[in-house]
Amino acid sequence: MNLHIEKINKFNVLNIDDERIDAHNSAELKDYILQMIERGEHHIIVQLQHVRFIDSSGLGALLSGHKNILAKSGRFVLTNIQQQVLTMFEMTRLNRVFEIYDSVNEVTDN
Amino acid sequence: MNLHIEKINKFNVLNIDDERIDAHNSAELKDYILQMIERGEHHIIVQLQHVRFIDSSGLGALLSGHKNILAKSGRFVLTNIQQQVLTMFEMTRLNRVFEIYDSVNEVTDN
Amino acid sequence: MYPSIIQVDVIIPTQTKYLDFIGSIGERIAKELDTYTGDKAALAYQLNLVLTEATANAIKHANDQNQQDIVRVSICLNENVLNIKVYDKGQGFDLNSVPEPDFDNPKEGGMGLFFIRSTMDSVTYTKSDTENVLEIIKNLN
Amino acid sequence: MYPSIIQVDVIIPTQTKYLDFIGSIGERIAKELDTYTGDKAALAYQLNLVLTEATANAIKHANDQNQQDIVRVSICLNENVLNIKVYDKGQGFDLNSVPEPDFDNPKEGGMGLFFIRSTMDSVTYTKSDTENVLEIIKNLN
Ligand SMILES: Nc1ncnc2c1ncn2[C@@H]1O[C@H](COP(=O)(O)OP(=O)(O)O)[C@@H](O)[C@H]1O
Ligand SMILES: Nc1ncnc2c1ncn2[C@@H]1O[C@H](COP(=O)(O)OP(=O)(O)O)[C@@H](O)[C@H]1O
Repeated sequence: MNLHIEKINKFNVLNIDDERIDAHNSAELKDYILQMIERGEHHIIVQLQHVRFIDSSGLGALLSGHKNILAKSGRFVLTNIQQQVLTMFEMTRLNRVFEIYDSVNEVTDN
Repeated sequence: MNLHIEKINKFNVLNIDDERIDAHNSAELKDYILQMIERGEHHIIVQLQHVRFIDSSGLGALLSGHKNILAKSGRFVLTNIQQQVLTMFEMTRLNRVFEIYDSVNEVTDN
Repeated sequence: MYPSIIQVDVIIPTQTKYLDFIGSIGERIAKELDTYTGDKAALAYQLNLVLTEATANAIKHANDQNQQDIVRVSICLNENVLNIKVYDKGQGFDLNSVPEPDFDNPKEGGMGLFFIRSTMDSVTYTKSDTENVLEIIKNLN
Repeated sequence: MYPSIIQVDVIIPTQTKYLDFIGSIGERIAKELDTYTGDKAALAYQLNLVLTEATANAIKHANDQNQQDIVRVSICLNENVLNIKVYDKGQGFDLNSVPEPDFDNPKEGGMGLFFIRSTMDSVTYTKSDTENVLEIIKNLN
Protein backbone atom coordinates (compact mmCIF):
# COMPACT_ATOMS: atom_id res chain seq x y z
CA MET A 1 0.00 0.00 0.00
CA ASN A 2 1.28 3.45 -0.92
CA LEU A 3 0.99 5.96 1.88
CA HIS A 4 3.02 8.64 3.62
CA ILE A 5 2.94 10.32 7.00
CA GLU A 6 3.13 13.97 7.95
CA LYS A 7 3.28 15.35 11.46
CA ILE A 8 1.19 18.52 11.92
CA ASN A 9 1.01 19.85 15.48
CA LYS A 10 -0.09 16.93 17.61
CA PHE A 11 -1.60 15.08 14.65
CA ASN A 12 -0.12 12.28 12.60
CA VAL A 13 -1.57 12.66 9.13
CA LEU A 14 -1.75 9.39 7.22
CA ASN A 15 -2.02 10.24 3.52
CA ILE A 16 -3.30 7.34 1.43
CA ASP A 17 -1.63 7.47 -1.97
CA ASP A 18 -3.45 4.50 -3.50
CA GLU A 19 -6.64 5.15 -5.43
CA ARG A 20 -8.22 1.99 -4.19
CA ILE A 21 -8.70 0.31 -0.81
CA ASP A 22 -10.06 -3.21 -1.09
CA ALA A 23 -9.50 -6.70 0.31
CA HIS A 24 -6.07 -6.71 -1.32
CA ASN A 25 -4.57 -3.90 0.76
CA SER A 26 -7.02 -3.26 3.63
CA ALA A 27 -5.30 -5.69 6.02
CA GLU A 28 -2.05 -3.80 5.49
CA LEU A 29 -3.80 -0.48 6.14
CA LYS A 30 -5.40 -1.85 9.29
CA ASP A 31 -2.06 -3.16 10.59
CA TYR A 32 -0.34 0.09 9.75
CA ILE A 33 -2.86 2.10 11.77
CA LEU A 34 -2.67 -0.34 14.69
CA GLN A 35 1.11 0.02 14.73
CA MET A 36 0.80 3.81 14.81
CA ILE A 37 -1.51 3.50 17.80
CA GLU A 38 0.84 1.08 19.55
CA ARG A 39 3.67 3.59 19.03
CA GLY A 40 1.57 6.02 21.05
CA GLU A 41 0.19 8.04 18.15
CA HIS A 42 -3.33 8.69 19.37
CA HIS A 43 -4.23 11.67 17.16
CA ILE A 44 -4.51 10.33 13.65
CA ILE A 45 -5.93 12.00 10.57
CA VAL A 46 -6.47 9.72 7.57
CA GLN A 47 -6.37 11.89 4.46
CA LEU A 48 -8.35 10.19 1.68
CA GLN A 49 -8.10 12.70 -1.16
CA HIS A 50 -6.69 10.23 -3.68
CA VAL A 51 -8.98 7.35 -2.78
CA ARG A 52 -11.49 6.84 -5.58
CA PHE A 53 -12.73 3.48 -4.32
CA ILE A 54 -13.21 1.75 -1.00
CA ASP A 55 -14.91 -1.56 -0.32
CA SER A 56 -16.36 -3.08 2.86
CA SER A 57 -12.97 -4.36 4.02
CA GLY A 58 -11.52 -0.86 3.66
CA LEU A 59 -14.29 0.56 5.82
CA GLY A 60 -13.53 -2.23 8.28
CA ALA A 61 -9.85 -1.25 8.45
CA LEU A 62 -10.79 2.36 9.23
CA LEU A 63 -13.35 1.24 11.79
CA SER A 64 -10.67 -0.81 13.51
CA GLY A 65 -8.49 2.30 13.83
CA HIS A 66 -11.43 4.35 15.10
CA LYS A 67 -12.32 1.84 17.81
CA ASN A 68 -8.77 1.37 19.00
CA ILE A 69 -8.11 5.08 19.29
CA LEU A 70 -11.37 5.70 21.12
CA ALA A 71 -10.17 3.17 23.70
CA LYS A 72 -7.11 5.42 24.21
CA SER A 73 -9.23 8.58 24.41
CA GLY A 74 -7.49 9.89 21.29
CA ARG A 75 -8.91 11.23 18.01
CA PHE A 76 -9.29 9.37 14.71
CA VAL A 77 -10.36 11.72 11.94
CA LEU A 78 -11.07 11.21 8.23
CA THR A 79 -10.63 14.05 5.72
CA ASN A 80 -10.98 14.80 2.01
CA ILE A 81 -13.40 11.98 1.26
CA GLN A 82 -14.48 11.86 -2.40
CA GLN A 83 -18.21 11.93 -3.12
CA GLN A 84 -18.66 8.31 -4.24
CA VAL A 85 -16.55 7.09 -1.32
CA LEU A 86 -18.61 9.16 1.11
CA THR A 87 -21.71 7.35 -0.13
CA MET A 88 -20.19 4.16 1.25
CA PHE A 89 -20.06 5.72 4.72
CA GLU A 90 -23.60 7.02 4.36
CA MET A 91 -25.10 3.67 3.32
CA THR A 92 -23.64 2.02 6.41
CA ARG A 93 -24.31 5.13 8.56
CA LEU A 94 -20.60 5.16 9.41
CA ASN A 95 -20.64 8.87 8.61
CA ARG A 96 -22.22 9.26 12.04
CA VAL A 97 -19.56 7.10 13.67
CA PHE A 98 -16.42 8.70 12.26
CA GLU A 99 -15.25 12.27 12.73
CA ILE A 100 -15.20 13.55 9.14
CA TYR A 101 -13.81 16.87 7.89
CA ASP A 102 -13.35 18.39 4.45
CA SER A 103 -9.64 19.07 4.88
CA VAL A 104 -6.70 18.44 7.16
CA ASN A 105 -6.43 22.16 8.01
CA GLU A 106 -9.90 22.20 9.46
CA VAL A 107 -8.72 19.72 12.06
CA THR A 108 -5.20 20.91 12.76
CA ASP A 109 -6.07 24.63 12.94
CA ASN A 110 -8.46 24.12 15.84
CA MET B 1 -16.86 13.31 -32.93
CA ASN B 2 -15.96 16.17 -30.60
CA LEU B 3 -13.86 18.86 -32.22
CA HIS B 4 -13.66 22.62 -32.48
CA ILE B 5 -12.15 25.07 -34.93
CA GLU B 6 -10.02 28.14 -34.32
CA LYS B 7 -8.85 30.58 -36.98
CA ILE B 8 -5.24 31.75 -36.43
CA ASN B 9 -3.84 33.96 -39.21
CA LYS B 10 -4.39 32.07 -42.42
CA PHE B 11 -4.68 28.73 -40.64
CA ASN B 12 -7.79 26.82 -39.66
CA VAL B 13 -6.89 24.88 -36.54
CA LEU B 14 -8.94 21.72 -36.10
CA ASN B 15 -8.72 20.72 -32.43
CA ILE B 16 -9.69 17.11 -31.84
CA ASP B 17 -11.42 16.89 -28.47
CA ASP B 18 -11.93 13.11 -28.47
CA GLU B 19 -9.28 10.94 -26.86
CA ARG B 20 -9.72 8.26 -29.44
CA ILE B 21 -9.86 8.09 -33.25
CA ASP B 22 -10.90 4.68 -34.54
CA ALA B 23 -13.22 3.09 -37.10
CA HIS B 24 -16.17 4.47 -35.16
CA ASN B 25 -15.43 8.15 -35.77
CA SER B 26 -12.70 8.27 -38.46
CA ALA B 27 -15.18 8.50 -41.36
CA GLU B 28 -16.72 11.54 -39.70
CA LEU B 29 -13.27 13.11 -39.23
CA LYS B 30 -12.38 12.44 -42.86
CA ASP B 31 -15.63 13.98 -44.12
CA TYR B 32 -15.20 16.96 -41.85
CA ILE B 33 -11.73 17.69 -43.23
CA LEU B 34 -12.91 17.21 -46.83
CA GLN B 35 -15.70 19.70 -46.22
CA MET B 36 -13.23 22.24 -44.87
CA ILE B 37 -11.15 21.81 -48.01
CA GLU B 38 -14.22 22.16 -50.23
CA ARG B 39 -15.05 25.39 -48.44
CA GLY B 40 -11.68 26.67 -49.61
CA GLU B 41 -9.80 26.15 -46.34
CA HIS B 42 -6.43 25.02 -47.64
CA HIS B 43 -4.26 25.73 -44.61
CA ILE B 44 -5.31 23.26 -41.96
CA ILE B 45 -3.62 22.40 -38.69
CA VAL B 46 -4.93 19.30 -36.91
CA GLN B 47 -4.16 19.70 -33.22
CA LEU B 48 -3.97 16.25 -31.63
CA GLN B 49 -3.08 17.07 -28.03
CA HIS B 50 -6.01 15.18 -26.50
CA VAL B 51 -5.76 12.14 -28.75
CA ARG B 52 -4.44 9.21 -26.73
CA PHE B 53 -5.26 6.59 -29.34
CA ILE B 54 -5.45 6.38 -33.12
CA ASP B 55 -5.96 3.29 -35.25
CA SER B 56 -5.27 2.59 -38.94
CA SER B 57 -8.56 4.13 -40.05
CA GLY B 58 -7.72 7.33 -38.16
CA LEU B 59 -4.36 7.53 -39.93
CA GLY B 60 -6.30 6.96 -43.17
CA ALA B 61 -8.61 9.89 -42.45
CA LEU B 62 -5.63 12.20 -41.88
CA LEU B 63 -3.89 10.89 -44.99
CA SER B 64 -6.99 11.69 -47.00
CA GLY B 65 -6.86 15.30 -45.79
CA HIS B 66 -3.14 15.51 -46.53
CA LYS B 67 -3.53 14.25 -50.09
CA ASN B 68 -6.48 16.48 -50.90
CA ILE B 69 -4.76 19.60 -49.62
CA LEU B 70 -1.55 18.84 -51.50
CA ALA B 71 -3.63 18.75 -54.66
CA LYS B 72 -4.68 22.34 -53.87
CA SER B 73 -1.11 23.39 -53.06
CA GLY B 74 -2.14 24.15 -49.49
CA ARG B 75 -0.68 22.97 -46.17
CA PHE B 76 -1.93 20.18 -43.94
CA VAL B 77 -0.06 20.12 -40.62
CA LEU B 78 -0.31 17.90 -37.55
CA THR B 79 0.68 19.20 -34.11
CA ASN B 80 0.89 18.09 -30.47
CA ILE B 81 1.05 14.37 -31.20
CA GLN B 82 1.33 12.23 -28.05
CA GLN B 83 4.25 9.79 -27.88
CA GLN B 84 2.33 6.54 -28.34
CA VAL B 85 0.31 8.05 -31.18
CA LEU B 86 3.50 9.24 -32.87
CA THR B 87 4.73 5.65 -32.86
CA MET B 88 1.83 4.82 -35.17
CA PHE B 89 3.12 7.35 -37.70
CA GLU B 90 6.65 6.04 -37.33
CA MET B 91 5.73 2.39 -37.88
CA THR B 92 4.02 3.29 -41.15
CA ARG B 93 6.68 5.91 -41.99
CA LEU B 94 3.86 8.44 -42.26
CA ASN B 95 5.97 10.75 -40.08
CA ARG B 96 7.92 11.43 -43.27
CA VAL B 97 4.75 12.10 -45.24
CA PHE B 98 3.02 14.53 -42.89
CA GLU B 99 4.25 17.92 -41.78
CA ILE B 100 4.48 17.46 -38.01
CA TYR B 101 5.17 20.16 -35.39
CA ASP B 102 5.23 20.17 -31.62
CA SER B 103 2.74 23.01 -31.23
CA VAL B 104 0.33 25.20 -33.17
CA ASN B 105 2.42 28.32 -32.48
CA GLU B 106 5.42 26.85 -34.25
CA VAL B 107 3.36 26.80 -37.42
CA THR B 108 1.36 30.00 -37.14
CA ASP B 109 4.27 32.17 -35.97
CA ASN B 110 6.25 31.52 -39.14
CA MET C 1 -30.83 -5.80 -36.46
CA TYR C 2 -28.33 -5.32 -33.68
CA PRO C 3 -28.89 -7.15 -30.42
CA SER C 4 -28.14 -4.79 -27.55
CA ILE C 5 -25.99 -7.13 -25.62
CA ILE C 6 -22.54 -7.26 -24.15
CA GLN C 7 -21.30 -10.41 -22.53
CA VAL C 8 -18.05 -10.59 -20.59
CA ASP C 9 -16.76 -13.79 -18.96
CA VAL C 10 -13.68 -13.52 -16.84
CA ILE C 11 -11.53 -16.08 -15.07
CA ILE C 12 -8.92 -14.96 -12.57
CA PRO C 13 -6.78 -16.77 -10.01
CA THR C 14 -8.10 -16.69 -6.43
CA GLN C 15 -5.83 -13.79 -5.51
CA THR C 16 -7.05 -10.49 -4.16
CA LYS C 17 -4.68 -8.58 -6.41
CA TYR C 18 -7.09 -9.24 -9.29
CA LEU C 19 -10.05 -7.58 -7.55
CA ASP C 20 -9.09 -4.25 -9.11
CA PHE C 21 -9.17 -5.85 -12.57
CA ILE C 22 -12.60 -7.41 -12.04
CA GLY C 23 -13.98 -4.20 -10.55
CA SER C 24 -12.62 -2.04 -13.34
CA ILE C 25 -14.39 -4.16 -15.95
CA GLY C 26 -17.66 -3.44 -14.17
CA GLU C 27 -16.81 0.23 -14.06
CA ARG C 28 -15.99 0.20 -17.77
CA ILE C 29 -19.28 -1.48 -18.69
CA ALA C 30 -21.17 1.39 -17.05
CA LYS C 31 -19.66 3.67 -19.69
CA GLU C 32 -21.40 1.71 -22.43
CA LEU C 33 -24.87 2.44 -21.06
CA ASP C 34 -25.63 5.45 -23.25
CA THR C 35 -29.34 5.18 -22.54
CA TYR C 36 -29.05 4.99 -18.75
CA THR C 37 -30.74 8.06 -17.32
CA GLY C 38 -29.57 7.69 -13.71
CA ASP C 39 -26.29 8.78 -12.15
CA LYS C 40 -23.71 7.01 -14.29
CA ALA C 41 -20.74 7.73 -12.01
CA ALA C 42 -22.64 6.22 -9.09
CA LEU C 43 -23.58 3.18 -11.16
CA ALA C 44 -19.96 2.73 -12.25
CA TYR C 45 -18.89 2.74 -8.60
CA GLN C 46 -21.64 0.29 -7.65
CA LEU C 47 -20.68 -2.20 -10.35
CA ASN C 48 -17.04 -1.95 -9.33
CA LEU C 49 -18.10 -2.47 -5.70
CA VAL C 50 -20.45 -5.37 -6.27
CA LEU C 51 -17.94 -7.26 -8.41
CA THR C 52 -15.21 -6.55 -5.87
CA GLU C 53 -17.27 -7.72 -2.89
CA ALA C 54 -18.67 -10.84 -4.55
CA THR C 55 -15.30 -11.88 -5.96
CA ALA C 56 -13.55 -11.22 -2.65
CA ASN C 57 -16.06 -13.55 -0.96
CA ALA C 58 -15.51 -16.21 -3.59
CA ILE C 59 -11.76 -15.94 -3.00
CA LYS C 60 -12.04 -15.89 0.78
CA HIS C 61 -14.68 -18.48 1.54
CA ALA C 62 -14.48 -20.79 -1.38
CA ASN C 63 -11.00 -22.08 -1.86
CA ASP C 64 -11.38 -25.31 -3.68
CA GLN C 65 -8.99 -28.05 -2.64
CA ASN C 66 -9.35 -30.34 -5.62
CA GLN C 67 -9.57 -28.01 -8.54
CA GLN C 68 -7.66 -25.10 -9.96
CA ASP C 69 -7.91 -22.06 -7.74
CA ILE C 70 -9.82 -19.77 -10.01
CA VAL C 71 -12.86 -17.53 -9.78
CA ARG C 72 -15.23 -17.29 -12.71
CA VAL C 73 -17.30 -14.17 -13.22
CA SER C 74 -19.89 -13.60 -15.89
CA ILE C 75 -21.38 -10.22 -16.75
CA CYS C 76 -24.22 -9.90 -19.21
CA LEU C 77 -25.74 -6.61 -20.30
CA ASN C 78 -29.06 -6.81 -22.04
CA GLU C 79 -30.92 -3.70 -23.09
CA ASN C 80 -32.33 -2.93 -19.65
CA VAL C 81 -30.91 -5.57 -17.39
CA LEU C 82 -27.44 -6.23 -16.09
CA ASN C 83 -26.83 -9.73 -14.87
CA ILE C 84 -23.72 -10.64 -12.88
CA LYS C 85 -22.79 -14.17 -11.83
CA VAL C 86 -19.91 -15.03 -9.54
CA TYR C 87 -19.14 -18.72 -9.26
CA ASP C 88 -17.39 -20.55 -6.46
CA LYS C 89 -16.67 -24.19 -5.71
CA GLY C 90 -16.57 -23.85 -1.95
CA GLN C 91 -18.88 -25.12 0.79
CA GLY C 92 -21.50 -22.53 0.04
CA PHE C 93 -23.70 -20.70 2.55
CA ASP C 94 -27.26 -19.64 3.17
CA LEU C 95 -27.68 -16.13 1.82
CA ASN C 96 -31.00 -15.63 3.57
CA SER C 97 -29.49 -16.21 6.98
CA VAL C 98 -26.90 -13.45 6.56
CA PRO C 99 -28.17 -10.60 8.74
CA GLU C 100 -28.07 -6.88 8.00
CA PRO C 101 -25.23 -5.07 9.71
CA ASP C 102 -26.09 -3.70 13.16
CA PHE C 103 -25.79 0.01 12.41
CA ASP C 104 -25.90 1.03 16.06
CA ASN C 105 -23.03 -1.23 16.89
CA PRO C 106 -20.86 -1.31 13.77
CA LYS C 107 -18.49 -4.19 13.18
CA GLU C 108 -15.46 -4.51 10.96
CA GLY C 109 -16.90 -7.28 8.81
CA GLY C 110 -20.21 -8.35 7.37
CA MET C 111 -20.88 -5.32 5.17
CA GLY C 112 -20.13 -6.88 1.76
CA LEU C 113 -23.46 -8.55 1.04
CA PHE C 114 -25.25 -5.56 2.53
CA PHE C 115 -23.67 -3.34 -0.15
CA ILE C 116 -24.56 -5.80 -2.89
CA ARG C 117 -28.15 -6.04 -1.72
CA SER C 118 -28.65 -2.33 -1.22
CA THR C 119 -27.23 -1.20 -4.57
CA MET C 120 -28.63 -3.98 -6.78
CA ASP C 121 -32.20 -5.15 -7.46
CA SER C 122 -31.95 -8.88 -6.86
CA VAL C 123 -29.39 -11.18 -5.25
CA THR C 124 -29.63 -14.97 -5.07
CA TYR C 125 -27.18 -17.71 -4.14
CA THR C 126 -27.61 -21.18 -5.55
CA LYS C 127 -25.65 -24.17 -4.30
CA SER C 128 -25.01 -27.20 -6.44
CA ASP C 129 -22.74 -30.22 -6.32
CA THR C 130 -20.41 -28.86 -8.95
CA GLU C 131 -20.48 -25.13 -8.45
CA ASN C 132 -22.27 -22.43 -6.46
CA VAL C 133 -23.32 -19.16 -7.98
CA LEU C 134 -24.13 -15.74 -6.60
CA GLU C 135 -26.43 -14.07 -9.12
CA ILE C 136 -26.94 -10.34 -9.06
CA ILE C 137 -29.42 -8.41 -11.17
CA LYS C 138 -29.59 -4.66 -11.72
CA ASN C 139 -32.44 -3.09 -13.69
CA LEU C 140 -31.24 -0.13 -15.69
CA ASN C 141 -34.25 2.12 -16.18
CA MET D 1 -0.60 -23.06 -6.00
CA TYR D 2 -1.91 -20.20 -8.07
CA PRO D 3 -2.12 -20.60 -11.80
CA SER D 4 -0.96 -17.38 -13.44
CA ILE D 5 -3.83 -17.02 -15.80
CA ILE D 6 -6.45 -14.48 -16.75
CA GLN D 7 -9.07 -15.38 -19.29
CA VAL D 8 -11.51 -12.83 -20.70
CA ASP D 9 -14.19 -13.70 -23.25
CA VAL D 10 -16.22 -10.86 -24.66
CA ILE D 11 -19.21 -10.73 -26.98
CA ILE D 12 -20.29 -7.43 -28.50
CA PRO D 13 -22.72 -6.46 -31.25
CA THR D 14 -21.13 -5.79 -34.65
CA GLN D 15 -21.10 -2.04 -34.07
CA THR D 16 -17.99 0.10 -34.17
CA LYS D 17 -19.07 1.98 -31.06
CA TYR D 18 -17.94 -1.03 -29.00
CA LEU D 19 -14.36 -0.92 -30.35
CA ASP D 20 -13.38 1.40 -27.51
CA PHE D 21 -14.71 -1.12 -24.98
CA ILE D 22 -12.82 -4.04 -26.52
CA GLY D 23 -9.65 -2.01 -26.83
CA SER D 24 -9.83 -0.77 -23.26
CA ILE D 25 -10.01 -4.31 -21.93
CA GLY D 26 -6.76 -5.05 -23.73
CA GLU D 27 -5.24 -1.91 -22.29
CA ARG D 28 -6.42 -2.89 -18.81
CA ILE D 29 -4.91 -6.36 -19.05
CA ALA D 30 -1.49 -4.83 -19.69
CA LYS D 31 -1.71 -3.32 -16.18
CA GLU D 32 -1.83 -6.81 -14.69
CA LEU D 33 1.54 -7.81 -16.12
CA ASP D 34 3.63 -6.97 -13.07
CA THR D 35 6.52 -9.07 -14.30
CA TYR D 36 6.69 -7.56 -17.80
CA THR D 37 10.03 -5.83 -18.14
CA GLY D 38 9.35 -4.01 -21.40
CA ASP D 39 7.61 -0.69 -21.96
CA LYS D 40 4.22 -1.25 -20.36
CA ALA D 41 2.59 1.87 -21.75
CA ALA D 42 3.61 0.83 -25.26
CA LEU D 43 2.28 -2.68 -24.68
CA ALA D 44 -1.03 -1.29 -23.37
CA TYR D 45 -1.38 0.76 -26.56
CA GLN D 46 -0.50 -2.21 -28.74
CA LEU D 47 -3.09 -4.47 -27.11
CA ASN D 48 -5.71 -1.74 -27.47
CA LEU D 49 -4.68 -1.33 -31.12
CA VAL D 50 -4.60 -5.00 -32.03
CA LEU D 51 -8.00 -5.68 -30.49
CA THR D 52 -9.42 -2.58 -32.16
CA GLU D 53 -8.07 -3.47 -35.62
CA ALA D 54 -9.00 -7.15 -35.50
CA THR D 55 -12.50 -6.45 -34.17
CA ALA D 56 -13.05 -3.66 -36.71
CA ASN D 57 -12.19 -6.14 -39.47
CA ALA D 58 -14.56 -8.73 -38.03
CA ILE D 59 -17.30 -6.08 -37.98
CA LYS D 60 -16.54 -4.76 -41.45
CA HIS D 61 -15.85 -7.86 -43.48
CA ALA D 62 -17.72 -10.50 -41.69
CA ASN D 63 -21.34 -9.58 -41.30
CA ASP D 64 -23.15 -12.81 -40.93
CA GLN D 65 -26.52 -13.00 -42.66
CA ASN D 66 -27.98 -15.97 -40.86
CA GLN D 67 -26.84 -15.53 -37.32
CA GLN D 68 -26.88 -12.89 -34.66
CA ASP D 69 -24.61 -10.01 -35.52
CA ILE D 70 -22.05 -10.38 -32.81
CA VAL D 71 -18.28 -10.51 -32.54
CA ARG D 72 -16.66 -12.87 -30.11
CA VAL D 73 -13.23 -12.07 -28.70
CA SER D 74 -11.19 -14.23 -26.38
CA ILE D 75 -8.13 -13.04 -24.50
CA CYS D 76 -6.00 -15.44 -22.50
CA LEU D 77 -3.01 -14.44 -20.44
CA ASN D 78 -0.69 -17.19 -19.38
CA GLU D 79 2.48 -16.52 -17.47
CA ASN D 80 4.52 -15.47 -20.48
CA VAL D 81 2.14 -15.61 -23.38
CA LEU D 82 -0.85 -13.52 -24.35
CA ASN D 83 -3.25 -15.19 -26.75
CA ILE D 84 -5.99 -13.23 -28.50
CA LYS D 85 -8.66 -14.78 -30.70
CA VAL D 86 -11.16 -12.79 -32.74
CA TYR D 87 -13.92 -14.85 -34.34
CA ASP D 88 -16.01 -14.03 -37.38
CA LYS D 89 -18.63 -15.90 -39.39
CA GLY D 90 -17.99 -14.12 -42.69
CA GLN D 91 -16.52 -15.35 -45.97
CA GLY D 92 -13.02 -15.33 -44.61
CA PHE D 93 -9.86 -14.37 -46.48
CA ASP D 94 -6.32 -15.47 -47.11
CA LEU D 95 -4.11 -13.76 -44.57
CA ASN D 96 -0.92 -14.68 -46.41
CA SER D 97 -1.99 -12.88 -49.55
CA VAL D 98 -2.50 -9.57 -47.74
CA PRO D 99 0.50 -7.44 -48.81
CA GLU D 100 2.52 -5.04 -46.66
CA PRO D 101 1.55 -1.40 -47.12
CA ASP D 102 3.50 0.41 -49.85
CA PHE D 103 5.37 2.90 -47.69
CA ASP D 104 6.55 4.99 -50.62
CA ASN D 105 3.03 5.40 -51.88
CA PRO D 106 0.83 5.40 -48.78
CA LYS D 107 -2.84 4.56 -49.07
CA GLU D 108 -5.73 5.25 -46.75
CA GLY D 109 -6.51 1.59 -46.06
CA GLY D 110 -4.70 -1.67 -45.62
CA MET D 111 -2.69 -0.79 -42.52
CA GLY D 112 -4.66 -2.76 -39.92
CA LEU D 113 -3.09 -6.18 -40.34
CA PHE D 114 0.30 -4.55 -40.76
CA PHE D 115 -0.02 -3.08 -37.26
CA ILE D 116 -1.13 -6.41 -35.84
CA ARG D 117 1.76 -8.23 -37.48
CA SER D 118 4.41 -5.72 -36.55
CA THR D 119 3.49 -5.38 -32.88
CA MET D 120 2.68 -9.04 -32.12
CA ASP D 121 4.73 -12.22 -32.43
CA SER D 122 2.43 -14.48 -34.40
CA VAL D 123 -0.76 -13.98 -36.42
CA THR D 124 -2.78 -16.74 -38.09
CA TYR D 125 -6.22 -16.88 -39.67
CA THR D 126 -8.12 -20.15 -39.79
CA LYS D 127 -11.28 -20.62 -41.83
CA SER D 128 -13.85 -23.24 -40.99
CA ASP D 129 -17.43 -24.00 -41.97
CA THR D 130 -18.83 -22.67 -38.75
CA GLU D 131 -16.50 -19.86 -37.75
CA ASN D 132 -13.24 -18.23 -38.74
CA VAL D 133 -10.68 -17.12 -36.22
CA LEU D 134 -7.82 -14.65 -36.26
CA GLU D 135 -5.35 -15.80 -33.63
CA ILE D 136 -2.74 -13.43 -32.31
CA ILE D 137 0.09 -14.33 -29.94
CA LYS D 138 2.36 -12.00 -28.02
CA ASN D 139 5.29 -13.31 -26.00
CA LEU D 140 5.83 -11.30 -22.87
CA ASN D 141 9.45 -11.64 -21.95
N1 LIG E 1 -19.09 -17.23 -1.61
C1 LIG E 1 -19.29 -17.51 -0.31
N2 LIG E 1 -19.07 -18.75 0.17
C2 LIG E 1 -19.28 -19.04 1.47
N3 LIG E 1 -19.72 -18.16 2.36
C3 LIG E 1 -19.95 -16.90 1.97
C4 LIG E 1 -19.75 -16.50 0.60
N4 LIG E 1 -20.09 -15.19 0.50
C5 LIG E 1 -20.47 -14.80 1.72
N5 LIG E 1 -20.38 -15.80 2.61
C6 LIG E 1 -20.76 -15.76 4.05
O1 LIG E 1 -21.55 -14.60 4.28
C7 LIG E 1 -20.97 -13.82 5.32
C8 LIG E 1 -21.21 -12.34 5.06
O2 LIG E 1 -20.46 -11.92 3.90
P1 LIG E 1 -20.16 -10.39 3.68
O3 LIG E 1 -21.41 -9.62 3.90
O4 LIG E 1 -19.54 -10.25 2.34
O5 LIG E 1 -19.16 -9.96 4.81
P2 LIG E 1 -17.71 -10.51 5.22
O6 LIG E 1 -17.15 -11.19 4.00
O7 LIG E 1 -16.98 -9.29 5.62
O8 LIG E 1 -17.95 -11.44 6.38
C9 LIG E 1 -19.52 -14.21 5.34
O9 LIG E 1 -18.94 -14.01 6.58
C10 LIG E 1 -19.58 -15.68 4.98
O10 LIG E 1 -19.87 -16.45 6.10
N1 LIG F 1 -12.06 -10.78 -40.72
C1 LIG F 1 -11.88 -10.60 -42.05
N2 LIG F 1 -12.72 -11.16 -42.95
C2 LIG F 1 -12.53 -10.99 -44.27
N3 LIG F 1 -11.55 -10.26 -44.79
C3 LIG F 1 -10.67 -9.67 -43.97
C4 LIG F 1 -10.78 -9.80 -42.56
N4 LIG F 1 -9.77 -9.10 -41.99
C5 LIG F 1 -9.07 -8.57 -43.00
N5 LIG F 1 -9.59 -8.90 -44.19
C6 LIG F 1 -9.07 -8.54 -45.53
O1 LIG F 1 -7.74 -8.09 -45.40
C7 LIG F 1 -7.58 -6.78 -45.97
C8 LIG F 1 -6.57 -5.98 -45.16
O2 LIG F 1 -7.08 -5.71 -43.89
P1 LIG F 1 -6.45 -4.53 -43.03
O3 LIG F 1 -4.97 -4.63 -43.12
O4 LIG F 1 -7.05 -4.58 -41.68
O5 LIG F 1 -6.86 -3.19 -43.78
P2 LIG F 1 -8.27 -2.58 -44.16
O6 LIG F 1 -9.28 -3.20 -43.27
O7 LIG F 1 -8.08 -1.13 -43.96
O8 LIG F 1 -8.48 -2.93 -45.62
C9 LIG F 1 -8.98 -6.21 -45.95
O9 LIG F 1 -9.15 -5.24 -46.94
C10 LIG F 1 -9.84 -7.42 -46.19
O10 LIG F 1 -9.91 -7.71 -47.56
